[in-house]
Amino acid sequence: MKSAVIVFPGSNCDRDMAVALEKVTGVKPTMVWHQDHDFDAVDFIALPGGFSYGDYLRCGAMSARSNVMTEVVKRAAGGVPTLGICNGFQVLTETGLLPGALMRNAGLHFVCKDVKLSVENADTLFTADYMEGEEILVPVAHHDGNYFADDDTLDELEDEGRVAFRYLMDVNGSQRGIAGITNARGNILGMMPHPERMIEPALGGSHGRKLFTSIMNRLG
Amino acid sequence: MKARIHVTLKNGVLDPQGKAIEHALGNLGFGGVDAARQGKYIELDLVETDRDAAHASVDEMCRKLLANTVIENYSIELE
Amino acid sequence: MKARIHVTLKNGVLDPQGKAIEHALGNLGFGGVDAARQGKYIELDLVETDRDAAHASVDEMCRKLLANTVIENYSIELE
Amino acid sequence: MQKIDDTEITPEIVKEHGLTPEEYERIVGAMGRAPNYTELGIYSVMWSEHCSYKSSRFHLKKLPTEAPWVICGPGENAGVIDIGDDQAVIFKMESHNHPSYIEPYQGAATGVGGILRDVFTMGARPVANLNALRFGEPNHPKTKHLLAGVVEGVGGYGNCVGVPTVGGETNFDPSYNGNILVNAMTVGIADKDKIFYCAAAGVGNPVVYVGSKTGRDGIHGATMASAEFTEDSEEKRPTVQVGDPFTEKLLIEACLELMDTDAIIAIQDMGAAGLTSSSVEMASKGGVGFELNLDKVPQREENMTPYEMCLSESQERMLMVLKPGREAMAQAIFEKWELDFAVIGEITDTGKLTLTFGGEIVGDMPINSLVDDAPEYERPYVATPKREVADVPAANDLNKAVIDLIGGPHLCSRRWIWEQYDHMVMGDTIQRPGGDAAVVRVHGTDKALAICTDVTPRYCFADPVEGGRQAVAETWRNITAVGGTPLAITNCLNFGNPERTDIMGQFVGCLEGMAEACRALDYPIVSGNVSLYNETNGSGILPTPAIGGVGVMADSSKMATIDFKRAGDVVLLLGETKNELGSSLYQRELFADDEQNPSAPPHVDLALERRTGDFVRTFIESGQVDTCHDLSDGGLIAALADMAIAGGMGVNVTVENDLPLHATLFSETQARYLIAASAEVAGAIRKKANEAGIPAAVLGATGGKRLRVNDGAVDITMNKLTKAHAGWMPNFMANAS
Ligand SMILES: Nc1ncnc2c1ncn2[C@@H]1O[C@H](COP(=O)(O)OP(=O)(O)O)[C@@H](O)[C@H]1O
Ligand SMILES: [Mg+2]
Repeated sequence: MKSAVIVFPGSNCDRDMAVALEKVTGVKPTMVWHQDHDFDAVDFIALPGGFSYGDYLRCGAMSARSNVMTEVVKRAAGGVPTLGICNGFQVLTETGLLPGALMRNAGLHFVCKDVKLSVENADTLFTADYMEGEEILVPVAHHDGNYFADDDTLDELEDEGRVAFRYLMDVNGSQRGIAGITNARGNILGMMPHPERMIEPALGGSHGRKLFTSIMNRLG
Repeated sequence: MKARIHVTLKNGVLDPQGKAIEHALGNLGFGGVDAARQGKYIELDLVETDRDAAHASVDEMCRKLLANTVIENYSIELE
Repeated sequence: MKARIHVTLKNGVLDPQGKAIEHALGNLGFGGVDAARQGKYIELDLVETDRDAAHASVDEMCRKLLANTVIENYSIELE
Repeated sequence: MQKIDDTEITPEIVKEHGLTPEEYERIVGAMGRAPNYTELGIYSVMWSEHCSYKSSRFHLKKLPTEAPWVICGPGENAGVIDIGDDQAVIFKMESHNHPSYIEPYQGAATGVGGILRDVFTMGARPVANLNALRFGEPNHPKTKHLLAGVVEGVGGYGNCVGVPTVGGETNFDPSYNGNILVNAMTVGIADKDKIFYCAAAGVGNPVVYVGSKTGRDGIHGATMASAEFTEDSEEKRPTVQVGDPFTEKLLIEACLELMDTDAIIAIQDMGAAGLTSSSVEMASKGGVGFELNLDKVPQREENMTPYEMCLSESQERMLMVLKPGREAMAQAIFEKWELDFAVIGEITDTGKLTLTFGGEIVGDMPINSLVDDAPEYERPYVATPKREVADVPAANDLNKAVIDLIGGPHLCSRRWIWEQYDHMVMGDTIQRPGGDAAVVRVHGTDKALAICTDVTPRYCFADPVEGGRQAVAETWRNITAVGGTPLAITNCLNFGNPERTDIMGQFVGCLEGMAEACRALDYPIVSGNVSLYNETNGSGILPTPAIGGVGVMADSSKMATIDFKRAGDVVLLLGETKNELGSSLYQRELFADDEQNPSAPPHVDLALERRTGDFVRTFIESGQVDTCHDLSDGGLIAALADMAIAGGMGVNVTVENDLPLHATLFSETQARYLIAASAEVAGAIRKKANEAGIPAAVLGATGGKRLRVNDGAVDITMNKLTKAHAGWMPNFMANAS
């Protein structure tokens, strides 16, 4: 599986993402600097967490309009599996690849802690190795993870099984406890929690691994 | 020319910052605040001198970057 | 009564947000933006109907909570 | 239009710059003429307490700074120690007290930014941040606001740059009501053969400015940091600097990228007193002169004067000396990261700092006079009087006393704070906040660093020498308790006005105790910072020499944590408990001590400390012990409670000794650890302890849902205890603005 991790100025989970991908899949991803928009064809694209462009104006707003994202949008819309974690999720909503928006946490504080999630749909490219309804523990670390979309959009997401992960506790005020969603085609996942931070017992658990094995097992 | 842009949350979008302000004002003993909303205020210094051209250009800036129209409205004043 | 409050950075205070916006607009091909500044815009719905009393009270809210007067200025409009 | 500030130098202007008439005469003598306004400004910051250490230098020289593993001790931007495998750890702690009181968010944020720069300027990638915080009493009207702002600022900066904030400490005491302390520490890792220093060299070599543009931020910050607070200090507001962590993140990456080449001869961050102190320091260390063309300095604001440019404390800036011919390559790197880059001058052989502006020379000062002629004061002092040993009575209700302490401001969980810090980014935090020391893996290896900060200011006040010893010993113990081998420390010496003989006595006493402990524990001081004049309207803070300790462990899979892990483990206490309730938390909270004449704090027996700690560590390193906690504030019962709460299981113990029960529970005798292990391992440890002459007592066993001591003399449900411990801070901070 050939994968790329996109690096924006201010990304800071890019290395963590690369380490997790390499540890789980055995293959080192290519790091793609935001100005290298004509990067090689890959099987999988990851948008890491961090504070791209300082998260100024709105989280993910400026990266979503960067050159590299024009290319990522083209490829993702064309079906290349794409994962956005934390800031990556914010970027995906800002590009419109995923619906809704991520607003300031209801508690207004940055929150970094392990949270319980349920796997709402185990029939996606990203969750196939989990079981439907499985409870997992994965950390969050964000200031703006409060998922918002209008009711129609929310209903549509639920009806189409596009809510991939849901918080089992109140973390940030997200509508309907949404922690991660996919696009209609199922090749794009955005989520606020950080599975790449939970891939070995030394870090507090391995519940994040299956997300990466799911992708690897489906993509080979 | 100067553009003054207000970006505010759409009706129906929950505003955690506004809520927090309401709450904090209450705690500080300021009664009589029925509602608070927080938005952004952006000022741009433009080279453009033609009002219509400036308005069109700022409007495009808002749609493309300054506002997230999924959740936000914007308004533009030129001076 | 409604109060509209603008909170902006004092002159000379570093405005990383404004700088970033300027930069991003440039990258998006919007030329002709000399400077961008970002501030906050707050709307309050007040029970008070007397203008002077309202102004005094909002002014105090600004000093105590809404603006950080170490680095920010504020202005109040009532309507 | 270019503007030179040619304000006339009057005695008032000299005074406003924090210089005494004698100091001014000394400047005139050194220069052979009267300084102009710009030069006066430069002298004033270089000779400020903050930059020159004029009151503390004499005593700092007495601290032990050497060990075979020390690569670079105090004097550079940060200390450097060898951790084997051709790697080095670079670390330092620094204060940002006054700015944080004036503007808590930006003050704390820029404090974090500043200490990060001290570390990556030497070639290290920062891997961990810590923060040692002291606030006024909880019910003081400003405390909540300051705590909320500081925590948000520390997090706002650290989270954005992507360096985990993994630990720290938080105290409350009325002495900090008008003068909070915000001490930030950064730890970084570098290749041993790629460490960068600040000594400039090579006449004609380019002096390069990188990072953010210069504005009028924080002019006089360095002199403000050295001035006592008065009511009207709040008027000094515009001097507050605003940080931009995004730019800092880019600066880290750009600097590390350039450091991978061979282009840099010397590099120095622009900290307090910005361009001035960085260039003077680089020139002074290298024994060269600098000529700077101020027109070339990237400027954010219009019409800046030379005075303003030289004294600005705009953040996120660095100064470098490059090898000739490497400018273009370096520029390309900084442009890639969208940072300013400007060649602003060159090295000369004049031994002077020469400033030009608009084609004129606007400053010309001998470097050695700016540095070496700075006054050094051997200030008179009076040693703190010896205190009486206290006889502290029993509490009426032991259960209530335990709950009040565990569920009170001093011992409650700090989770509310550290959950606002990204403590996991970089993927190597293997012991998160909440334990004795944070443990951060050396990326890509099994090795790890153990890091913590400690000081007990009430001990330092009661007995500075004991307090100094204790602060160093506690970090050593906390590192040991997780299984680390303590290697070296940094420090941040926060004291009141050194011109008062009693305060100076505290300073001298604490340093004496620290030095003794460093020697006894083979635990040198490699970097640090002094913050004096921490007082408001004449009332000083408790003496607070915060210590940041760093240790290493070879096999991080053997690390110990404080939580009880298995029901039925035997709980073993190592070390002897004495009746040492003087200046304990128990005494202070339950029986108000005489504020001006507190009772004697626990004695620190450094030899015993070392023997006990080394003993404990061997069992952790060998993988036999995975549950360990040292005893500190709150004594035995607080440590038991911590372990039980962290493990989510109760414990039942019986203590047998000659002391009254309340002394057994709350005494703060030093050099003690609690261990939980299988009966077999516990038995073996006890046997070895007997042989080694270290007191070891089996107290009881883990399990159940209650914290029980001596058949119910203390009996609290874990539910109640956990709620009290978890609840205080969130309840307190609810509705903070
Ligand atoms: N300001 C803070 N930031 C991060 N962690 C903190 C802070 N204050 C306290 N902690 C954490 O809370 C725990 C308890 O602190 P403390 O009581 O000082 O421990 P100890 O008694 O072992 O020195 C430690 O893990 C410490 O790192
Ligand atoms: Mg401890």
